[in-house]
Amino acid sequence: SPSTSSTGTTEQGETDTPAAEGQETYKIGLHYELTGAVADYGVAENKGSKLAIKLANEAAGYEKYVGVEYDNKSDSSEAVTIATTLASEGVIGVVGPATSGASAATYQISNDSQVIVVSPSATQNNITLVDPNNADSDVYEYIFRVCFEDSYQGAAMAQYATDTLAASKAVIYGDSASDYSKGLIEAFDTQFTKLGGEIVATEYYTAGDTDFSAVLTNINSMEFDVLYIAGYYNEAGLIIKQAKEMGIDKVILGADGFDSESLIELAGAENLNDVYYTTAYTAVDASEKLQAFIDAYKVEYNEEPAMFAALAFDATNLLIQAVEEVGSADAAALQAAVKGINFNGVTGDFTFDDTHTPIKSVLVVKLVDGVQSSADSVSPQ
Amino acid sequence: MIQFMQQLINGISLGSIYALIALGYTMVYGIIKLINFAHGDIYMLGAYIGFVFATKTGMGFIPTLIVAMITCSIIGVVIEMIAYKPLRNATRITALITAIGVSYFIEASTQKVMGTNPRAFPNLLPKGNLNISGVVITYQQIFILVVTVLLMIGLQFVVTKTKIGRAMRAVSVDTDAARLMGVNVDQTISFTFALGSALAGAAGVLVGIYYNSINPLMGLVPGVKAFIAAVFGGIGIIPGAMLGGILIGVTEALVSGYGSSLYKDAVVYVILIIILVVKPAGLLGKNVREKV
Amino acid sequence: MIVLQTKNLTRNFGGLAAVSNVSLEIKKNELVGLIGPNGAGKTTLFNLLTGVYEPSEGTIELLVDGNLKSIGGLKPYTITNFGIGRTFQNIRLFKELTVLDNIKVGMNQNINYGVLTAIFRFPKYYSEEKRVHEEALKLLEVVNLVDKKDELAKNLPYGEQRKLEIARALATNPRVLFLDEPAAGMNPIETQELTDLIRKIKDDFNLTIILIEHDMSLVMNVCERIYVLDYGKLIASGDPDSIKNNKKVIEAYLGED
Amino acid sequence: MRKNQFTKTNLAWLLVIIGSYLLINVLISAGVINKIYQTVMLTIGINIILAISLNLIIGITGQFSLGHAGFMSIGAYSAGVIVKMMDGAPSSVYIGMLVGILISIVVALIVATPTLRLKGDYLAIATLGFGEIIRIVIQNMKITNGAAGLVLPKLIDWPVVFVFLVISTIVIVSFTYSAYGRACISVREDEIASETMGINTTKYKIMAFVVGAIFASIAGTLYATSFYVIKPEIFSFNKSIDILVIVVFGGMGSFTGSFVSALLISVLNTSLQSFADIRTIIYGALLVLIMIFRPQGLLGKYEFKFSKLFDKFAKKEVRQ
Amino acid sequence: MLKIEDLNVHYGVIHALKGVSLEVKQGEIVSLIGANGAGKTTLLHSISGIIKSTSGSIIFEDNDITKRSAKDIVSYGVTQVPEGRRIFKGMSVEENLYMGAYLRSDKDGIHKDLESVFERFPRLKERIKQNAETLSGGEQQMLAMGRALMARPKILLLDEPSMGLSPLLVKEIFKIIIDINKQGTTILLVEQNAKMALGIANHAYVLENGKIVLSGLGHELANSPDVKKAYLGG
Ligand SMILES: Nc1ncnc2c1ncn2[C@@H]1O[C@H](COP(=O)(O)OP(=O)(O)OP(=O)(O)O)[C@@H](O)[C@H]1O
Ligand SMILES: Nc1ncnc2c1ncn2[C@@H]1O[C@H](COP(=O)(O)OP(=O)(O)OP(=O)(O)O)[C@@H](O)[C@H]1O
Ligand SMILES: [Mg+2]
Ligand SMILES: [Mg+2]
Repeated sequence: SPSTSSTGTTEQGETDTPAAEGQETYKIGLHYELTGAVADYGVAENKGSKLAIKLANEAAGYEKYVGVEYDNKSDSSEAVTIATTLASEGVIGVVGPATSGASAATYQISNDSQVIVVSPSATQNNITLVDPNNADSDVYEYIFRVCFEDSYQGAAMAQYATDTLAASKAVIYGDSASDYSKGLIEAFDTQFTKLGGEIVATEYYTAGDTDFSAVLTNINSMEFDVLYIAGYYNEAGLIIKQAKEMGIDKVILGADGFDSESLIELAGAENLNDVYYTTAYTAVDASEKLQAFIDAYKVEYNEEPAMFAALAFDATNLLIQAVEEVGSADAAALQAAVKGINFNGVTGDFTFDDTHTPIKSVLVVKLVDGVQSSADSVSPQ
Repeated sequence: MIQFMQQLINGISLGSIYALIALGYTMVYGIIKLINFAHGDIYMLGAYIGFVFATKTGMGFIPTLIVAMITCSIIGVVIEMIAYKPLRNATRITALITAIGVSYFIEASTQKVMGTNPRAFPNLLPKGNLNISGVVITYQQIFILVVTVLLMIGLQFVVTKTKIGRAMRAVSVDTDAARLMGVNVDQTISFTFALGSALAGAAGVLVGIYYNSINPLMGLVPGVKAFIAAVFGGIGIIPGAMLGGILIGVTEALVSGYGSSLYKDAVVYVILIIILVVKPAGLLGKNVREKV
Repeated sequence: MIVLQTKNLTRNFGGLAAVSNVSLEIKKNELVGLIGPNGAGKTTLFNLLTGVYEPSEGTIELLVDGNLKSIGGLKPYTITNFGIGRTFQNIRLFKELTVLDNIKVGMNQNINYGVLTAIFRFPKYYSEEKRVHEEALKLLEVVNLVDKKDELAKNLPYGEQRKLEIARALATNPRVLFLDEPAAGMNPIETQELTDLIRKIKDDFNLTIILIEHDMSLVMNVCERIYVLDYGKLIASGDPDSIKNNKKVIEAYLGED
Repeated sequence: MRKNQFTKTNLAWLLVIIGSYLLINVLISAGVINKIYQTVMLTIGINIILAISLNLIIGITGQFSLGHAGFMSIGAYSAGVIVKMMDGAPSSVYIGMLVGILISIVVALIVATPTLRLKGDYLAIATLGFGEIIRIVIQNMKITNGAAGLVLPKLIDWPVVFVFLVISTIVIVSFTYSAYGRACISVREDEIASETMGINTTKYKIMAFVVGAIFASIAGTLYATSFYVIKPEIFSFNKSIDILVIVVFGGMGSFTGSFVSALLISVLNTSLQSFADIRTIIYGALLVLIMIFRPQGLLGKYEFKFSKLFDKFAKKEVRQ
Repeated sequence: MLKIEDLNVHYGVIHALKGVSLEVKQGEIVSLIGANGAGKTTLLHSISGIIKSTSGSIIFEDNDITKRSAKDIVSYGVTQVPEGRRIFKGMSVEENLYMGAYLRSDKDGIHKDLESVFERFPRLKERIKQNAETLSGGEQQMLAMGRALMARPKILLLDEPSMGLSPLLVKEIFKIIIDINKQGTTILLVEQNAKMALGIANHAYVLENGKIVLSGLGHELANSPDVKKAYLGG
């Protein structure tokens, strides 16, 4: 069956062999933004998750894992209902949603009903804590994520800009309505200043904008070394294109929001030189494991996987690995297994820290003519 | 000074894009008083149709534009027949809700069929720019502005000077009286939609080329901005839409350039409200006191 | 006793002086007619007197508590509360409200309970609503519409809509009543009934009435005095007989027989 | 007979309220209403409050407002901030609600005074603008934690929403069926005529707008304290559109309609869940179809009233 | 020329016309009188195809127009001056007149007719570019008639052309009607002003509650005691 077709909550596995009598099956909730404003990310992650399940089922030889799909329409109150629904459907864990806002809305419910959540891309600072605004508050026992925090990435890029690129003046350009963007901006700003650099200006756009010429004209008249674009590829691609066409030839920095084929399409390969971004996922010097994922993904969906798909693939596999280790659906046992996991994923190898956030190194990828040419590992001090 | 001129150019070219979308919006409104929320989505469809046509056939700008305009006008007429025609006698808010339904339908269908990720539009127009003592204008900017002005003039001509235009206005004032003159009301309204949708389709292709990026939700923001532009100028007034669009574009550019880019949208709304308080029917709208 | 007077009242629309230099004096309990060709400015004059339009020049004074008070340019609702009621040339009923509720809206300013009483339904709410209901029914009786009290106003035949408008105007408890073409679209029989109604309410409600009408059978029949407007200017005034024979009026308005 | 609150209809309503409260309780303990339905009930309750308060503004007073989400966000954020300050103490909900109401009143007055002079679509756009300005301000304030929003504990459950639903309904319906409501309706029907009836139209427009804003704010507080996360983007103008859809769908000017429609739309939404990513397509198509077949909304202007029912009974008895 | 037989029209449950039959001969003026809500406008709207009848037939010059579209009916030569004038607000006097000639494409003919309308109504010529909305009531009525004449109708349906007009204008309008008729246009006139309507009619009908209750020659009806009592006031 073509796996791109929508399956809804029809609990359909990816292999054709249904579970026989006596064979264990496990349900995994796939809770994503399949429509609405941020459907782009949710849909990519949904694909990654479904691929992971499919591969696991192939390995098991029967339909051992069943993905239960839900769409929250990019709406956080829908996410609450779905989390409640999933908790009552006996899933062993949930992967998703893609964005921090919708994710945070589900955590208390899932945690209280002892459903493990592995968030692929909830990058907001401290979001796995009961009170994200208070770094001292408790961590939700059942909530994990496989991505690193906005502040971690932002700081890493500031470090790299200062140490490796020898930048001392930076301009920041980000999305005023996005928590992701604002988190990156704050971290970059703090670290860059701490290292003796100067933030010349901080400018903002709104998601959905397509014309950035006014701000870029302004930026063009400033003295600076690097331009840090804190946002996703949708806008970043256009910003880079318009900046280069305007003659801004400074180094451009970004975060994992850059990681998509679309960036190249939108910006044009010729404009993607001297562009660096932080990520946990790169195809440069791909490991065997990663290459296998990329190949499988291409076969399945006929397109290159982006970071979102890779993160969801990891998040789903992490749950599956825990189940394989525990061998049962016992919530507490699974939780312990996840917490103590030593995971080798396509986005890196890691264990969890106290806040259930992965300890993995940040990679800075350099683009040359749109192609990832090198990846350096950094960690902020 | 150069900087200021540059920002002005930036604003005008952004504004001409808002205006381009607002023209069709305001014309449809002027004739059938419907806030066609789906207009922005037809614009998006225009971009996708152009995208598919250009990438599949490899043809150039003019054929792409024509195909997008024709297809969009057909889509517009079909939407009108299915979704709006049965509601001719309903309240305007009812028709508005239907338009919202149509908008959801088009957006989600496009997401489903074309995928949710942004696509790069093939570049069908020559690149290059003019540099007038430091102020840069690209050919594409000039092209879009010229096209917008020509379309505005053309549209204004059709509506005010031609027979079909007279029929359109007559229908908008008094449908039954227009019928008594022998006007085929359904055909006239279909024509209005065809025209408005063709304009949206053209806008989709032009914007697709200009920004090189299209996605299924690309109609949302410009849709709302075009609506605001139309209201700014006086809704239903064709030159008003142009004026409103340019004004919004220039405001955004100047606020970004000289104020804080953080508040560019807020400032647009503040100016909008101030203008409406001073001129309750928009800039070019006549504030007629109802005759009692 | 003068209840209403205007001095040099003028209203311009663009270049057009719809009402120009009009000075009137209306005495208590008079029944005055206002006639003139189409577009002479009669309705505009009503609109000025009731606050719908602001005068460009001139003054309007109304007898309030024994003194003449300037009301030019005040808001319509203020003027209504000083005791002026009106009907409209193009009927403006509250179409989606029932006949009874149309009257109750007219009585709104005489209802005495606060928002909190309304919300928490204190006893005062019930007693006031009861009073209003009864008074509204009484007004409907005057115009013979009690049977239709629960109909939506839009469903009434034209003639009854006109009568309902009169009753609604009475509900605001006016001392001066303006009627704008109350007989328009009525046939002679209906017009005759209307004539009787106008006389009756004038006496029963102790009113001063000013009416605009093109139906001379009505005007010449009920009006004690008539003003004639042409091109915004007052061209004649006097009792019906003198108006009938006034050359200027015949030329501009009545036409030769 | 001395008339007071304890009329036959009021007692009947009281019975309905107590009855449904008990019924829900029974259904919950019997397991018929599970956790999911309880969450859905919260959404429905909050949506009804939003819808009837917007209905007062649009359906009753005829003022086309697209800024309702702005007032909802004020209530949500007031509660959010105060809940945070008070560390989630139960009383923080109500203090937050009160603060939200006060701010909403002030903002509603500021919004209403200049904009309510506008008509129709111009008013719609101006209120939309105000709603967006409110959102942008919240998005850039420190205390609201900007774009990231606030993560809040769940502090209320369905009984609280139920109580506020009852209060909102009583206040708004009593307001509408009084001299004040009649004045508002007359404003909707014909402004010039109602001015001529001695009605200060501006005053009544503002009144309806403020009352509507107060309840939108209350709904916002309830939302914030039951849905864990508030972010500025939740309260964008799309939210205002969603509320508008409920109102028009149910029938403009019919509160019964708003109830039915909020309920149906939730049911629709929940049952479409199983269609995952095509449910928005279906929802859009259904919206068009339903409006074509019921252009006046599900219930038009119909209002359920016990008094009508009693009248019918009374007539039957007389006949017998 | 125009023959209506057993026409029934319903608005939802309201039975507005109950088996109306009526005939208008070439070159005549036929008047139709009746109280408010009798169904006069409904009848004219049915003839013009704005309202669809439930049963019965309308024959115009051997064409069955009962089920034809409003556009076809206009093109056959049936034009209406609607109740309340219904001029196109926001359009100029000239544009309104051109709307009358909407279905014609003979430029020269249209131009000639425009001149003759201006001859008949010199006031309209003075106001040629003025927004029709700002015309006085009488001027609007002239415009509505001029607009209808621009279609070169064979039969003109007039719905209460004297409503709201000053006595002088009422006389003028009636003069114009007679004049138009003399120049060869057949006329079906609906009026509240029964006295004048019967005065100029060749034939007349009285409509009550959706039924024709009386018919005859114009002057006959004018002298009928029933009509006098009900419509002429004593
Ligand atoms: N709001 C307005 N804007 C522009 N012109 C107006 C307005 N109101 C009235 N007029 C003009 O003022 C003049 C007087 O109009 P008004 O309605 O007072 O006439 P009238 O005497 O009542 O005529 P009728 O007997 O036909 O009702 C007309 O030329 C009219 O077009
Ligand atoms: N659109 C409509 N919907 C429902 N009923 C209608 C409609 N139009 C007219 N009616 C009803 O049909 C009947 C005939 O109305 P019509 O307008 O034909 O009367 P008329 O003789 O022209 O009266 P008038 O002298 O007031 O113009 C009336 O009872 C009227 O209420
Ligand atoms: Mg008048
Ligand atoms: Mg009629």
